[in-house]
Amino acid sequence: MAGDVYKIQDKKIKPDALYNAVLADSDGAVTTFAGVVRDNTKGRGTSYLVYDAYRDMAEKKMREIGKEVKEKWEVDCVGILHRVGRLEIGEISVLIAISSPHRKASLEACHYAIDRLKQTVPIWKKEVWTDGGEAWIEGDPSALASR
Amino acid sequence: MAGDVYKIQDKKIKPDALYNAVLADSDGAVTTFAGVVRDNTKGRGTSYLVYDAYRDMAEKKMREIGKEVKEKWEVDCVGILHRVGRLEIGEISVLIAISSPHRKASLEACHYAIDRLKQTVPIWKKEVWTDGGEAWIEGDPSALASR
Amino acid sequence: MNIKVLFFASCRDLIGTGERKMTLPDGATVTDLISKLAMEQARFTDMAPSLMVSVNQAYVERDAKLQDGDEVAFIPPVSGG
Amino acid sequence: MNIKVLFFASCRDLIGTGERKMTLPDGATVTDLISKLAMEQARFTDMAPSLMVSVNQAYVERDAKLQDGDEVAFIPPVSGG
Repeated sequence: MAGDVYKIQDKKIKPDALYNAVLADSDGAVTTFAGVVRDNTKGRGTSYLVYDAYRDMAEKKMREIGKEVKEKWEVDCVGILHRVGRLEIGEISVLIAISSPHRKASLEACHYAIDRLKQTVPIWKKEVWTDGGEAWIEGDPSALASR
Repeated sequence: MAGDVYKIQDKKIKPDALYNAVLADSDGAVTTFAGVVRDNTKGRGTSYLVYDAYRDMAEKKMREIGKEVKEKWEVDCVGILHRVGRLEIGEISVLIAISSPHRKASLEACHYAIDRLKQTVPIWKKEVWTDGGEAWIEGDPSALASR
Repeated sequence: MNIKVLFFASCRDLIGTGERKMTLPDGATVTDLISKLAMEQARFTDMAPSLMVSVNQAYVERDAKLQDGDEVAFIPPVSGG
Repeated sequence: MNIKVLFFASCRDLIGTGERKMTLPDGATVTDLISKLAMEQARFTDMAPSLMVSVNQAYVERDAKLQDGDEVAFIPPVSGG
């Protein structure tokens, strides 16, 4: 029953949204990472965020991350959700859950997956600050070299 | 509102049981580790597990792990739950959730916390196998040196 | 040949739309497409060096040749997560 | 002096109970307590080297002196998680 999930979605992401999807009887560990909208960036107050995605390609790149993870670690299932649209403080922007028989694989793979997502998946964040300013945030362009 | 949680409990642990407890508006990341009852150990079928704990000391050692984590990483809140009694396949034995402003701290701290828990917290697992055998599992005694 | 070109985030704001149909001579490359867009919108010249380009959802280099029906996307440094 | 002694997991199974009240001479150490238990239950001698000992919920060495009212626990290699 357990399986992989790679999805861009508009609706709210719940913190346990992937747990049952990735868990099988042979798993002894599930590591879950939730990226959450923080109320500030380096002290500048954030009002809300807007995420834009190249949806089809983003899901394809997330699938590729899942494949990389399975080549590197003995994991069972990989789930990655990313939300788009307007997100309020405290809401989940990205959720990754990885199951494995033993703990080390799911912990390391989850860390790797979120780092890779921030390098290769075509999604962009616009910050709208409490002082009225707003800007599309650009990631580190050097990260794109390791696409 | 967000705060630390260190608790030994008899009742079932839900995968999102700590999420809201550890999350504050200034957090951008929550990493959650769930240890789950697997259906086998090295291929030998598991029927169920029984966990025993030195409850008061276990909660004290979990608090110490939280303190260590906060000395080593810039994390916000630490939550650790461990269940005792009889646990069926697929049920959560241990849940750790750590919030932080930035992702790296919560990911590394969560990995550290489960490794430490397996070294220092007085909790024991009895495996009851499908072939009728059962045994208290003993951890690596050398780990106790680094108490 | 006819291609579909997609723009995202800051690049979409600059171009003023998220999607355009464009016509290019046969054998045109990604560089040719960038030149054509830069002629229409001078500030695209400044932005272009920081953009990744994908063709049919796979990242490509600037010398990649385009084909009729391709879906080309200009991808600013990603900032998801 | 009177102390409370706790046994867990395999150690509890060996001793046959999870908790005992015991009386020791003043100045007795953890080693003295282990010797007393080993006289009652010979197999405790074999198990003792692998056990950690806590006094009032803090791990201690074998030469730690016990005091009236102490809560002492014998802790097999832990296997939680």
